[in-house]
Amino acid sequence: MRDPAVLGLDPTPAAMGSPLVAEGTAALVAAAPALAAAVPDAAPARRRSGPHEVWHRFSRHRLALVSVVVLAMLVLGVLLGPLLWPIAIDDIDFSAMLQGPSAAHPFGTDDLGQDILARMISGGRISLAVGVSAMLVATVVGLTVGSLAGMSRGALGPVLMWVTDLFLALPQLPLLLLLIYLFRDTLKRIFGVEGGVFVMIVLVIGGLGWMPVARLVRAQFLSLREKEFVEAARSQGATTFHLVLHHILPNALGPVIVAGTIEVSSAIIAESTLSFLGLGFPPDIPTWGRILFDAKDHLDVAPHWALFPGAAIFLTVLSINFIGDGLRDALDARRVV
Amino acid sequence: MDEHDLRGLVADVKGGRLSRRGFVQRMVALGLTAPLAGMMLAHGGVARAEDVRATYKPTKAGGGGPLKLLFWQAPTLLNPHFAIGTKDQEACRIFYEPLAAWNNDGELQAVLAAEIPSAQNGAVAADGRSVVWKLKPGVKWQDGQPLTADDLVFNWQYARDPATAATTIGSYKDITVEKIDDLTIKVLFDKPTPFWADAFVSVPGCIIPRHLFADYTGAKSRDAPANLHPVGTGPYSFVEFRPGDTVRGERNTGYHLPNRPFFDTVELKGGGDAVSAARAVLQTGEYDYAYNLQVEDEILKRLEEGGKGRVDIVFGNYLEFLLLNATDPNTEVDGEKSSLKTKHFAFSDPAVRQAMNLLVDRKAIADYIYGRTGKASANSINGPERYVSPNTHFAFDIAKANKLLDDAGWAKGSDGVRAKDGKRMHFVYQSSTNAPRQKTQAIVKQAAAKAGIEIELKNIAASVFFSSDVANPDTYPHFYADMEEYAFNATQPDPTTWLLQYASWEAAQKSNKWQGRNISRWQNAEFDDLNRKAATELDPIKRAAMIIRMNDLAVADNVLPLIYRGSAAGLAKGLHAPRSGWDNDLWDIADWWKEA
Amino acid sequence: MGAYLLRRLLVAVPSLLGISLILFTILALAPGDPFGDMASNPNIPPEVRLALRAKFGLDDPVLFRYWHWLVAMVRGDWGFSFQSRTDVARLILDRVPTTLFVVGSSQVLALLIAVPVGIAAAVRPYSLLDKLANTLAFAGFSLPTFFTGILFILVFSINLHWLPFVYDADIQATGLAWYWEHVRQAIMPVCVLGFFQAASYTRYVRSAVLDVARLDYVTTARAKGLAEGTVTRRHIARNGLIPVVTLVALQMPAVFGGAIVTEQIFRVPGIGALLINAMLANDTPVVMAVTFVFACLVVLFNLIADLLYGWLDPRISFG
Amino acid sequence: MPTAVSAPVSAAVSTPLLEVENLTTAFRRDGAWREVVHGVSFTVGARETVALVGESGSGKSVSALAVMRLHPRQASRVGGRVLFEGRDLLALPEPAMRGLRGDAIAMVFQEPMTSLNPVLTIGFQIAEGLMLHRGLGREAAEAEAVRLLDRVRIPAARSRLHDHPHRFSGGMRQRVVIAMALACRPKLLIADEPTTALDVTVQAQILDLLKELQDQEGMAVLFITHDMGVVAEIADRTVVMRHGRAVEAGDTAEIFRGAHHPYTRALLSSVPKLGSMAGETRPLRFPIVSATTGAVDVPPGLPDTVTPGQRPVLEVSGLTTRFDIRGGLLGKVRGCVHAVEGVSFTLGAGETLALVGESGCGKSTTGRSVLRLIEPAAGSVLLDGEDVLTLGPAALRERRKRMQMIFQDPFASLDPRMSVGAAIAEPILLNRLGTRAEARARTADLLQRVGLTPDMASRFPHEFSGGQRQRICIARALAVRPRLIVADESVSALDVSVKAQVVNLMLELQAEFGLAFLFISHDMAVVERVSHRVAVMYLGEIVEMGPRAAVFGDPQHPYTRRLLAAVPVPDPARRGARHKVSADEIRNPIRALDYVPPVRQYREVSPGHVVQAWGEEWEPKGTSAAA
Repeated sequence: MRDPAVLGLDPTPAAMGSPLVAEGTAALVAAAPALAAAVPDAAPARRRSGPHEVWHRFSRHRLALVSVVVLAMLVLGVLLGPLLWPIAIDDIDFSAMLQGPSAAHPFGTDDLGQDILARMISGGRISLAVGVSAMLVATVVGLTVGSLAGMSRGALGPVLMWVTDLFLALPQLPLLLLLIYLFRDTLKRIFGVEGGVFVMIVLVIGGLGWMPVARLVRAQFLSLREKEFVEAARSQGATTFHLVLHHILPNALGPVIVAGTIEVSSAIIAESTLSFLGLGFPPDIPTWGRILFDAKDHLDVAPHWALFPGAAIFLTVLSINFIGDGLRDALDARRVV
Repeated sequence: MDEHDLRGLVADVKGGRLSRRGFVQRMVALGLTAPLAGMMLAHGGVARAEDVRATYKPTKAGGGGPLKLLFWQAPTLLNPHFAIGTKDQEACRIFYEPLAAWNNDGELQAVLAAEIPSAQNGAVAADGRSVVWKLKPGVKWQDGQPLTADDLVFNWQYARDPATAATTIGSYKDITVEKIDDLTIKVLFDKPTPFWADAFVSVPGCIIPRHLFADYTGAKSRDAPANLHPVGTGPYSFVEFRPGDTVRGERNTGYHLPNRPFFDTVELKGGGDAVSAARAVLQTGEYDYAYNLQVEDEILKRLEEGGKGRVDIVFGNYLEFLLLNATDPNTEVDGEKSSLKTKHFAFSDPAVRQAMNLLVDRKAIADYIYGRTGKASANSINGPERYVSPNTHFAFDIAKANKLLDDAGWAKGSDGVRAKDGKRMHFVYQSSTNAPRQKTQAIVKQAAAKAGIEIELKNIAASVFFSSDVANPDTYPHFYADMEEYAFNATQPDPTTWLLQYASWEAAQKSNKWQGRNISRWQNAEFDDLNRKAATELDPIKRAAMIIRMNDLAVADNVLPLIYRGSAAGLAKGLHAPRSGWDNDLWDIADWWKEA
Repeated sequence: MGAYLLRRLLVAVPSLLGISLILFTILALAPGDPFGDMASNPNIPPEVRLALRAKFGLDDPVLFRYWHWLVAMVRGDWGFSFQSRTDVARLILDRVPTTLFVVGSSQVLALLIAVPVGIAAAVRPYSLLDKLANTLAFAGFSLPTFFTGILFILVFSINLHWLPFVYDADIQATGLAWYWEHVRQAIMPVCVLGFFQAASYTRYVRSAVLDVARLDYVTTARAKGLAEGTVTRRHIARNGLIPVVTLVALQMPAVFGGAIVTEQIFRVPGIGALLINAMLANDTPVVMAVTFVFACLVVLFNLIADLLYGWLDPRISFG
Repeated sequence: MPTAVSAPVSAAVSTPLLEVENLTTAFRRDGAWREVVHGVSFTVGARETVALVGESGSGKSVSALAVMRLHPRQASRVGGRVLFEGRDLLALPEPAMRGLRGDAIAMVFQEPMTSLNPVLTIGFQIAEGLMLHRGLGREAAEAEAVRLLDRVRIPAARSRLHDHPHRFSGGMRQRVVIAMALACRPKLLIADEPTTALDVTVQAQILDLLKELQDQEGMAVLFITHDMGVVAEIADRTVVMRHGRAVEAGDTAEIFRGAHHPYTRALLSSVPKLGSMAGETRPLRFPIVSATTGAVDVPPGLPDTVTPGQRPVLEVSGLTTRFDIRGGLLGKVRGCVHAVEGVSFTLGAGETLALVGESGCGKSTTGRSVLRLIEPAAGSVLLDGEDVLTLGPAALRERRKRMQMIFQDPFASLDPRMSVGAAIAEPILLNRLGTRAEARARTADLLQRVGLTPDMASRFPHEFSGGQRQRICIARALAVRPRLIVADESVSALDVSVKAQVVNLMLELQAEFGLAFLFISHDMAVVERVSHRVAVMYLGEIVEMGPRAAVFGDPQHPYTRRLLAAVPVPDPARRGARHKVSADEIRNPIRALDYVPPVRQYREVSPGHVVQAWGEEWEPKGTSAAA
């Protein structure tokens, strides 16, 4: 199939199929950057830029648009929830154990008669915060390592990539579990009970999630630094710092943002898995994962207990992924070829 | 209850006015153990109860098909002297046997012994310094070798050698074993020992064959092929072992009891979690037996509705309790917190201790969390005569707690938290990570909040909490918290070691690398005195009175018993499996059978 | 090729050393010891626990212990499990067949789903099928495996009584029954793992194939008059799947490690279950050995991926 | 070997092989249908070659693909009628159409590097069609493939049958593609820019081959191209397309002689013709013909911008750039690509020196080495007498404002996230040549100077056409008032009409600012138009250098001659004047580590015209390559 735009048919932007091509490669790059080099480059496509254009293209991705609405509602819900639903999360009421949804308890109650809606609101704050913060940690570390490795022409690049590969070779889940054993209390002492566990989980999930970002950024940098516009800026007397800050980084950011959205959702899943293995937040701090875990033994009589946190995780991860998908189309990872 | 009352009760049993079971229950309610009660009765000349073996119906060995056991913890080794946890001990009991074991009534039941030693038959010395065991004749190892007194002497030598690093060393290191003849040994104690039924009995008593282990003692013990390929005297002989997964055995055709065992093969599968183990027995009937179902009774009841099996609960001495730190966990003295040189700012005040006791809703905890698997227990702090109904032993009374605290000068601050002399009532309450325990924490926390006490909950992974790591401040003996909750299971039926956890000299401290047994650091002169006396008191009834007194002293103060916990197991419909609260679940696996 | 292989292996040595040092240090610093169970047993005197600690060298300095471990490892001694009092190598070897069977089958299942669906979606991008596949794929990795696992058990074991949910590594049956039982008990763990993997593989396949579907030689193939099916099979799929093959190779170690949860739920006695149990019991030698095996797997599969790539793609040569 | 004889024109009069009537093609974008080909009609007679010419976006390739029905069905809509041997292809059921594709109608695509499946052997790819359409077995098909490879002159065809495409050079690959297309002896071959991606000598070879094969097979060819030289060379009849419409059709010779449509005239006038500069000493601007009115604007001559006797702006001597090739156990350096080897030249102010040569000859590397965008291994580059190669990073940055570069792809050389105003202002701000306000003012000024308007400064690169973008790049390069501009294939990617305008602009700017241009290009015709002096590069070395008139008028080195001979001349009247080009391949410049480059001897033929002494590898074998 030849794309008319690739043939030079249309001097105006946004080659019809190029986002698709781009998406394919970006996913691969995100997954296994080593492979990216082997995927043949597509012909340069024409495209627009600017926030309006990004929004224009993003808004054409209907699922992504719906996802933004869903995610916004979830975020607003957990942020404003306590104002609208001021019930304590740990009010034990043995007379109301394992009740299904009702007016008094819209999401029902758990086996201590605690209100699930209140726990969901409180847990959502933590779950979402974990996801976003872990993503930020992973992205910042990944950007730093990746850009250093991508710009270095000396020994630093290979060394950094060796370290990256080393971290990739470490078994993630076991290490996650071990680190949590190890640092839980040091951090708890510094940041307090909730804060400590939060900081630790974020650091550990983010700290083990930066490698794909680093490889992605490095791959982007390696290709971008050879681009003619970078060479042009260099030939005009730009310093390396200027090149990175003004030319390379802004152009590398698109795929990083997309990778970041994926990171958010995988962090949320990772947190819930930690809860499942008994290593997440303490039981009296509900997170969506923790609530789901607590509910698992009562699935047959109190399915509502699992349904709400399960649906919340599902919707969040799903919508974040769709938003990432939409962003990928909108930012068009192949923008610079 | 003093010595006199106890003697009266023993007489009642003897005269048929009180059932054996009733007596045992009362003793248990007083903080004694059933075996101790059994020994009291034996000492008082009361006849032994009916042998559990009498309920065994099958008339021939074999033909019962496979017996499938499901353990949510998987056994990792099969040498009884190395067994670390219950799971390993249980697995060993399929192949290995002791001289005698404890039945659910707390009585000794002979296994490899020809008879149970007693003062009456002269096997137990009057000075309490020796006991003679006679072996049942004709017992053969599964490889055909005969079982002799040499094997017993060997087991003693094997286990007492520190280089072997046997976990049973405690039962053997202070005794001497002499061979009298091929089927008789004499166990010598270096001081009068009231409780003689430890070595060669029950869990630490499983006997391994000398001819397979003689070359692998001391440091070489880990190389023994038989560590992974057990050859015992038990009802089933070894087929296969995958550490951490499965143990498989087949019927021992040369077993020393007639018509036993019933099943042709036995399979022990490990792994997973307790709830799904319960499901596999109670709901789907895939397995015949599920071990140690530490699951809320609510769930167990629901699973039982499946009709494929039932939950069997036995009570040993498994106590869930809450400790109030007598020392200050927040002040560091000489590099350690919770030092004996400090006093807890609040728990040194008796009013606070009493208030805490009133704030624990044991009934709610028992009813809503443990159900049939636990009984609320306060173990009598108000007097010796009220042992009829456990419900009267404790109270949950927030108003009274508030009054006590008000009277003691702990005034509520603007944030609703009480304080005195600038010290806020903020307690850290720690325990191991375990769902029922965290729920208990939540319940206590809520009640405490209503009395102006702020509680911060903390839970630590069990592997850390119970580890012996000196460097880790989160282990339970460090007790770097104001309150902590855990359960203790007295696998030894004699309370001597159990009571050491309240003795002053056992206080866990840096100086003893936190290996001391007294975790709460509670100190009481009367208790210490009684404890020393009881160690050598040979009259079980006098000794029982001392023990009851010691118990009363401890639980009135810094120890808040919560739940007397039973051990629940899932049994398939029709499975007859005599279990004992005082021994492993598989203590009598030879007598297991299943209705067609 | 030989030189390339040798070079890659040489490069792997410092990586493995680095990994093992990191792992060992973390493990050595980790709190707890394997004798925690003894703590709740008042019958075991504290000195026994201390003696055991000393016996297993737990009180030695970390570097000293690492050196010992390394020397032993080089000699082929994988260590001695505290918990099982047996050689770690034996424990691991015991688990390998089961893990290979379950994880292997789940990977096969994942690919059996992902490849056709991914290709079909890529060949007709933005069609209804594509959107459906996309949504299902997202749904697939939006649900944590522990949740789907429990759901499966409730539906297929508890309610329908179709499948057993306790995995039995060696079934006492012969002939067809043996195979049947194995298949029955493997269905749920394999499906849970397989669906999860299939979800992400579908996305990869789709993107990789999409990249290829627009290349000139595909048009050339069409211009030759080849039927659409032939074009897809011979020219699109073959090229598009090259990166996927290597991707799958690279994912394998993660899959082994990620199977921990599934193995836990279904009691599959695999390496993942061994690891988590060893970790909960602080059985350092086992944890160390297993994590190191995982690390070796990563390095090995990286190499395999590279070699596979070279083999599948004639453009790559190993100079 | 017989020279190509075109089929009689009268063939077209009888029943045509292919009749395209009122062809329309629309694509769906953003849910809306947009027509890009609006009713194109043309015919191709048996044995006839028809060229479909037009600039990018004219719809020529889309029409060709529409004939083959190769557009994605969901996203495209084709209307009108396409009669092939009387059958309407657009109405055929898909299986019947498939039966025609590759059998009666075959197609060759532009990019030989991508039109072969990399994982299948070329033998199989050729045999594939034979097995499908001729029902041959694998062995018979491969035997036939060997024959076909022989026919497209792949040396040692039998042994190469099982090679994968990556083992072939671009030219060889295109031969394979042609063999593939010819496998089933099609009646009609559609060739979509089959030589555009090839070097000029290779292009000549392929064109020769196509003509010869067409002759032997008696097939018709629909040749799609943008290159009027190629059209003149090969086509019997020509259809000119613009904006999706066929604006003019007719006999090729007639169209070149006197086109009716103003667009055709504009197109033809902007085509540089090799040899048209004979007698001129200075560069000349292209005449611009209005595409709508046909009005001709013949530009006045340019002033002489070269002042002799002054110190040259740029003095390059012994410039050598090598790239390491690593391999082996420890990644040791195994060999070197000798990309640039001992290159020396000078360039004065207001002068244009053209570096010409084919891909891989090192001309671009030379340009980048001069600017130190690549670190050269040896030699010196004096800019106004100061050696650029010894400067520290800060000094180098400072000096760079005196030398600027214009790249081949104007779009790739503009940061897509930066407005063009910011892009032009950036060098000013970077070099602290002025405040922001001053930079803004200068940007507006520069935009005007390159023929754009100041209000365009806030737009982004994607909003401009290719020619406009290159103007922006030129404006950016001028922003720092450089002395030297390295123009690396700066006009190669542009459409002819745009190319002419940009070349004119560059010449005007040179006249205005006295710029020195290092003009790197493979396009001999453009070079002839713009340069004062020419240097021909081959395998990293300059083989011939001298005043433009001397090099073009009296080429000495065999390679120069070959290069010039290969250039197609956009004049049907001179068709056949071009001599055969031997099928040699350019050798690769990879050398072992211990390779010592031979010391080259140069001789001066005429003042300023030097030629490298050549060895026996250039001695003619068989056919003479002399022009």
